[in-house]
Amino acid sequence: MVREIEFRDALREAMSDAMRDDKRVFLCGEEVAQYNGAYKVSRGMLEEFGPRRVIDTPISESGFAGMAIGAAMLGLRPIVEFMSWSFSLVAADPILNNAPKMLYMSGGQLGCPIVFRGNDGAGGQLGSTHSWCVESLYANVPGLKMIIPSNPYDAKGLLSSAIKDDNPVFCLESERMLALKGDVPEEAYDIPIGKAVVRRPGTDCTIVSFGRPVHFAMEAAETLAAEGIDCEVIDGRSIKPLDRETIAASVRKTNYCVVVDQSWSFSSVGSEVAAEVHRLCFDDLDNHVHRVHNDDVPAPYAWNLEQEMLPNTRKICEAVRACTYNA
Amino acid sequence: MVREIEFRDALREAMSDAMRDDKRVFLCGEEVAQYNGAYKVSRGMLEEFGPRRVIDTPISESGFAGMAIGAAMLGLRPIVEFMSWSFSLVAADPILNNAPKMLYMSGGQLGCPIVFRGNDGAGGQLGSTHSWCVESLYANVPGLKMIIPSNPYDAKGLLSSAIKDDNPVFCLESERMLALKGDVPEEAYDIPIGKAVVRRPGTDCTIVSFGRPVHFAMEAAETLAAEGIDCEVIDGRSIKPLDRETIAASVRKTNYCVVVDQSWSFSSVGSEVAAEVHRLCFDDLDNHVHRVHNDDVPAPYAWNLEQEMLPNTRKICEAVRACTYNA
Amino acid sequence: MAILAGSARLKEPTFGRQETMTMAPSTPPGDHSTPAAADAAPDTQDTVHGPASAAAYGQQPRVVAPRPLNSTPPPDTLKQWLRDMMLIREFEIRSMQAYQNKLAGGFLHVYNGQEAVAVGCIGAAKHKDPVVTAYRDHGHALARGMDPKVGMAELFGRIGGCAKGKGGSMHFFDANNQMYGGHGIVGAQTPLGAGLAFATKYEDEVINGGDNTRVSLCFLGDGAINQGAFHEALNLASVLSLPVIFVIENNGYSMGTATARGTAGAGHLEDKAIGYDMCSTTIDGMDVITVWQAMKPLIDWCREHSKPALVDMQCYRFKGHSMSDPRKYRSHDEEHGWESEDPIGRLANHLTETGAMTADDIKAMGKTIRGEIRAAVDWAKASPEPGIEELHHDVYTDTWGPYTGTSLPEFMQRRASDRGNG
Amino acid sequence: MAILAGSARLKEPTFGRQETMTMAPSTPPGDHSTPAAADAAPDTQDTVHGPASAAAYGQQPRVVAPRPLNSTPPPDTLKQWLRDMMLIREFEIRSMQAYQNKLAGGFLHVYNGQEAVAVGCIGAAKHKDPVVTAYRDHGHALARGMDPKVGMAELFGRIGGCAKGKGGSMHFFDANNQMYGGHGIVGAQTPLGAGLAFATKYEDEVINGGDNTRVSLCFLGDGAINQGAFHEALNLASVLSLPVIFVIENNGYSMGTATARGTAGAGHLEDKAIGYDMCSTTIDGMDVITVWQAMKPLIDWCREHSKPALVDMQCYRFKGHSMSDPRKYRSHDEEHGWESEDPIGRLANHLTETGAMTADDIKAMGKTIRGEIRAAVDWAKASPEPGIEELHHDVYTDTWGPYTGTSLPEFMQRRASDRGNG
Ligand SMILES: Cc1ncc(C[n+]2csc(CCOP(=O)(O)OP(=O)(O)O)c2C)c(N)n1
Ligand SMILES: Cc1ncc(C[n+]2csc(CCOP(=O)(O)OP(=O)(O)O)c2C)c(N)n1
Ligand SMILES: [Mg+2]
Ligand SMILES: [Mg+2]
Repeated sequence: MVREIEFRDALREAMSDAMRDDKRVFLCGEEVAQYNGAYKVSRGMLEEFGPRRVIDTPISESGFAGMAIGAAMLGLRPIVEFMSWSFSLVAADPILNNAPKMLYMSGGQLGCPIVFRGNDGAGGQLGSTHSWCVESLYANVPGLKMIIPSNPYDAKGLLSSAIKDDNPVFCLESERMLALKGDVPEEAYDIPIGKAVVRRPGTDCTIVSFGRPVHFAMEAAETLAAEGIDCEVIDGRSIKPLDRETIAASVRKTNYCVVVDQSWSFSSVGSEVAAEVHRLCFDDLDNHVHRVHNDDVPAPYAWNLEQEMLPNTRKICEAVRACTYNA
Repeated sequence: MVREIEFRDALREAMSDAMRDDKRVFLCGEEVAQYNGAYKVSRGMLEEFGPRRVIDTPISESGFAGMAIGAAMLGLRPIVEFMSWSFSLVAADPILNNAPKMLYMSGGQLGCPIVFRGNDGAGGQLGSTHSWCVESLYANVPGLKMIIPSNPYDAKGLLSSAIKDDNPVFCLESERMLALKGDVPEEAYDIPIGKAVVRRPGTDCTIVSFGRPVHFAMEAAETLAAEGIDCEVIDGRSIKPLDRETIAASVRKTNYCVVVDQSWSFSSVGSEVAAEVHRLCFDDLDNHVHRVHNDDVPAPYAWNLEQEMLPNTRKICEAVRACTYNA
Repeated sequence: MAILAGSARLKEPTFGRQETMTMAPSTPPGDHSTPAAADAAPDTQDTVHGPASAAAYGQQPRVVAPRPLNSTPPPDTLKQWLRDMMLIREFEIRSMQAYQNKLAGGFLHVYNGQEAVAVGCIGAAKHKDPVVTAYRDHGHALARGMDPKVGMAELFGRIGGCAKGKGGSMHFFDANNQMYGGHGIVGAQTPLGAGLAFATKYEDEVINGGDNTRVSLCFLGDGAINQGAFHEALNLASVLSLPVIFVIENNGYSMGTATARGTAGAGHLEDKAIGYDMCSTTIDGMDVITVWQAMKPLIDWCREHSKPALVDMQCYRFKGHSMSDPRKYRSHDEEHGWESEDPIGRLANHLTETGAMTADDIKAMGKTIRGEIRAAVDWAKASPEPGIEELHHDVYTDTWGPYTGTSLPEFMQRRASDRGNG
Repeated sequence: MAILAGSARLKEPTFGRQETMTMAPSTPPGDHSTPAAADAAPDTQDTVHGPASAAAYGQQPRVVAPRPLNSTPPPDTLKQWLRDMMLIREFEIRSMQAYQNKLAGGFLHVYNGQEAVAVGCIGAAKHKDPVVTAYRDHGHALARGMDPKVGMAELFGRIGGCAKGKGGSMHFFDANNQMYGGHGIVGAQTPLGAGLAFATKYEDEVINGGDNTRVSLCFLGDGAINQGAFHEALNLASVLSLPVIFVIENNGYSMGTATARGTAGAGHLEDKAIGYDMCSTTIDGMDVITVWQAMKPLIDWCREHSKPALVDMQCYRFKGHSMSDPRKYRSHDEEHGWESEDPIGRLANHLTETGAMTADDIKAMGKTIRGEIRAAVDWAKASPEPGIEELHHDVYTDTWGPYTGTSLPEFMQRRASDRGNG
């Protein structure tokens, strides 16, 4: 049965389904239990699963991330909630040095089936320490997978796959989308990790995006359609693996490409997509890939500056017009 | 007067010159004082400057990096040695969240004049936790500068500029190059940060690289010259700011570009250079930018695997041949 | 192969502290060469208490803080503190209103209930002593002398704010007043605090060749104790002998987590210092006079000996963690109990009981303060939003690419020109 | 505004531990709601020592480890330990040779001198108790039963190695023997150790619904104490009551840094546990019988109570930090003093003195071991380098892009098929 539920509820359903199925799965993080989650993603889970499986941790991201990795080495399947990915920098070593490399360093002996999840990207005026987009930093590292759902349906299906995956999966959510509603089946289902989806078919320009900015891209496509530019919007769904095939197939059709990446531009997911589209579609492109990013500045607090900084709809429209020689 | 000295000595000269000139400059890190540096970069500095200015720290990268940042906020000019940048992941929060953002968060009140330096990239068979190339991770972050000298002359001049810079500068050295000898003036001098240099002029293909792989690129250029492919080799010298102009000017001449980046490919300095060259030289390029990277795997210990993993000369030659349709 | 070489006899057991105990800081194990051990050991002469017999039970001698003063500051000082605490309270009340009216955004963590901590500690310090804290920072900034106008404008995201509207509530900075932020990542300010102390000591001793003259105050929450950075900062401060006091504002909760749920040894936080040979004490943070009486000699001690200390400052936040927190994790009784210890009320009572102020004086003071903060709100509302060009300003000190260099915020420029005129 | 509301009287002073001291773990401050406090407090029934009067001096009661055993294990066990320690020593001697001959690369940190620690601790544990350590890991792996062939092949970077040559000296893994590495980043293994304990406890109690049956041993160096991760791990272990023992192999140095130069409280490391309400003790790590006598009851206690502990295990590394270290920071006298306590010599003497072995027996044992390690070297030399296709194998468990999935290393496949046949 399909109902309309919030993004946060979809995430919870994926976790609860998995925990009902498999006792090795548990959830830990700051305020996930008694407080029902700082953002209410885990509401009610303590009640259903008890304090041994839904575990409040102290503010020790490095410690509890490492602890969960140790537990995964021994065969459990932890879900670790970072209240915000911004707080994962203090845990960079365990999540980048241990989890993604354990299988390799042990020559295939010990896997690390673990999910790290939490809010990524700007919230509302949270300032520079609390507004990290970690995708461009962390996606550089081999050994991990990275999913970035843009709607409740994907959130449930992708997270469900992530929990079943035998590799470490980073799940990037967005505080700005947790209350977003969408149709979600009641039953459990999986969405394969590594498959992009065309959100809007179009003929004139491909817009590739991931996570929250997919919505900006859809808005931009509407605006541009009114101007006679028919955009194809691709929701990458996962960053690692990156579905190059779906992207390239689209660009081969449209001959133009704009990538919208909410992180900083330098050495980013956006530069990766651009470089790869040029590689795969060099003969098809009628202009270079245009990129829309967060501005290359620490996130400011002031509302007007923050809005200006984001890869907003206006910037996407401008980029598409410039790319398709309609500027 | 110009002498031949080692890379490590050039680094030391830059630090010692600065410390003689400016009492606010000090050096801290693990084993930098009594042990003379794990890699002898700071040999003799304790003797000259005493234990108050050359400071052995406990194994607390997050603590001493943060401490140095606090000291920089108050007006000192710290040089922080990471024995290896691989060990900086435990300090990711202070070096990425504090140092590069303090000026912005304080609205221009407090700068952060600090240098972080240490070995970057594969040493010899150090395995996956000890072989990080951090450039692709950290260069994503605005507010910092990043230099990556490829020879003793640049090491002295760039580090000297870095210490005088009022912004945080990350200096990436290489254990494999510390014993490399080169001509270095005895007097102090600065090399401006953000200016690339053409190491070898050529007409057929531009090879852009940074740090140690510049040497692989030069070797490859020799091999290729024998085959009749005349490469122009650009040493970026700094990654942030990236000297797009020098690179683009070269590509406009050669019409081909290969970027050699010792870090993993995904969301990397290499993808950034590729994306930017496509943007700036779309009409000039006769093929897409080819990229040579570390293989996308955790660094293996075995000698043969490690050699194969690196962006070695063979791979560069192959990339240039493929790029210039000589494969 | 030397597999038969060793004699099986143990040397003098410098191992095994269960066997030999002394009151002096014990020496490191075995024959290890420890040239710096003497430096690292605490200067315990006048501060270690306890009879030799205590040692027999495996207890390590500890560096106990100097005894609190018995004296009370003069009435004028107390009046100033009352004013400061009332100003902070009023600032927070209007902050919350502004937040509800969407004049302020982001996260807002107010300081209600904890005023005695910032005012008492900063009152016991010198103006040149650096201060750094976490995101619950309005109280410290105001106690340090930040103009409430500038603070309010920062909350409103306006150009007149202390950080031009770029920092927000969690990042109040006032460099002239030695207020080094305002830091959003839990625990991150603790190595910074060690660094401030490193720098003042270095300036005083290494650059100027004199004695250490400054002590840094580094505030943190009880939840921040559990961050690795805090541990590293304590160790560095002890090993490098840095004049910094880590003041744990132990308000009993980190968000919804009661201290003991997240923190081992929650009932005796100051004992964390034992492992670091560090001076420590526990203080009732709900009474500004008590805070001052204990902090004053401690700050003096740290200044004189150029050493660190740890304080378990017991207090309570009257409001939720931030504006979105319904405080379901604690009872009304508990809250009311603590509210009856309101530090403002306690000081007001003291002043009226000792005859230093009348109830009417205090009322009048409240009125003045309400006016001052109302004016700050108006001033902040009138301050413009930062121009879009501010986005690329203050990222780097120099100009390149999209970046346009840096400049001081208005209030510091004003101050500088006031100084120029005066 | 409630600025006059409060009564100025302090409540019953649950603050200020200087005033009221009890032997029971003190309750958290004030009226804070502490539902989980009872869980977090140490189970002190049979382990807290000390008279009530000690409390008067601001000393916190501490969880003292159970008394060491007086008994000595049977001769066969001791012989096995002698064999194990000699095997480790011989392995290291040949490792160093191989390194000098460029058969092994990277960093090599040998275990000479510390053999009694791994052998004694692991001897006191059950085979199902997980073990994790840092990069100085050969001794632990061998004590855990890793075939020296497989270890040597790993050092040589060969496909027959425990990690197919991909891990190297710093990353010895043997999952069947509950050896979870071998970790290169200082301190990083300590949260992993907490996690192993979390997992065994979870399996035993939550999944299987029984009692906790396993204790994890997490080894670390004295230098690793100063990493934030260690502090976080201790706190988590205490708060979540995890059955893990953190064994500090306190060999007096982290690289060239004598413990007291980098670590506050270096003379009494076990006191770090006080701040975490954790059981702790100090052990002479140069004598395997002593190690066993102290570790056995401690492991039992941790297993029974499902709780953590901290051990200051005092020992010495006979060689440099790694192969490139000339050891200028310590004197020959110091080294010779410690060498005279060689744990192998001490146990050998004990066995000959008690008549359990003759000098000739020991010589014969040495000869056998030398042969065994020589064979391991030959075996490792004969093992091929990993094929280039191994580069993209074992990165992910599944197959995509350049990645080819994963498989067990040869020695585990052999073991599995041996089991199949047996
Ligand atoms: C590293 C990190 N993790 C998590 C958070 C989210 N967070 C902000 S405040 C807070 C609670 C801190 O409590 P405490 O230290 O006691 O300070 P208080 O709020 O009581 O002043 C948490 C979990 C953060 N800002 N940084
Ligand atoms: C985070 C980190 N910083 C620095 C290093 C480099 N390093 C390797 S071992 C070591 C010394 C560790 O000493 P200790 O913990 O006492 O262990 P021991 O070598 O004595 O066994 C250092 C500084 C590292 N591996 N990881
Ligand atoms: Mg708190
Ligand atoms: Mg050591």
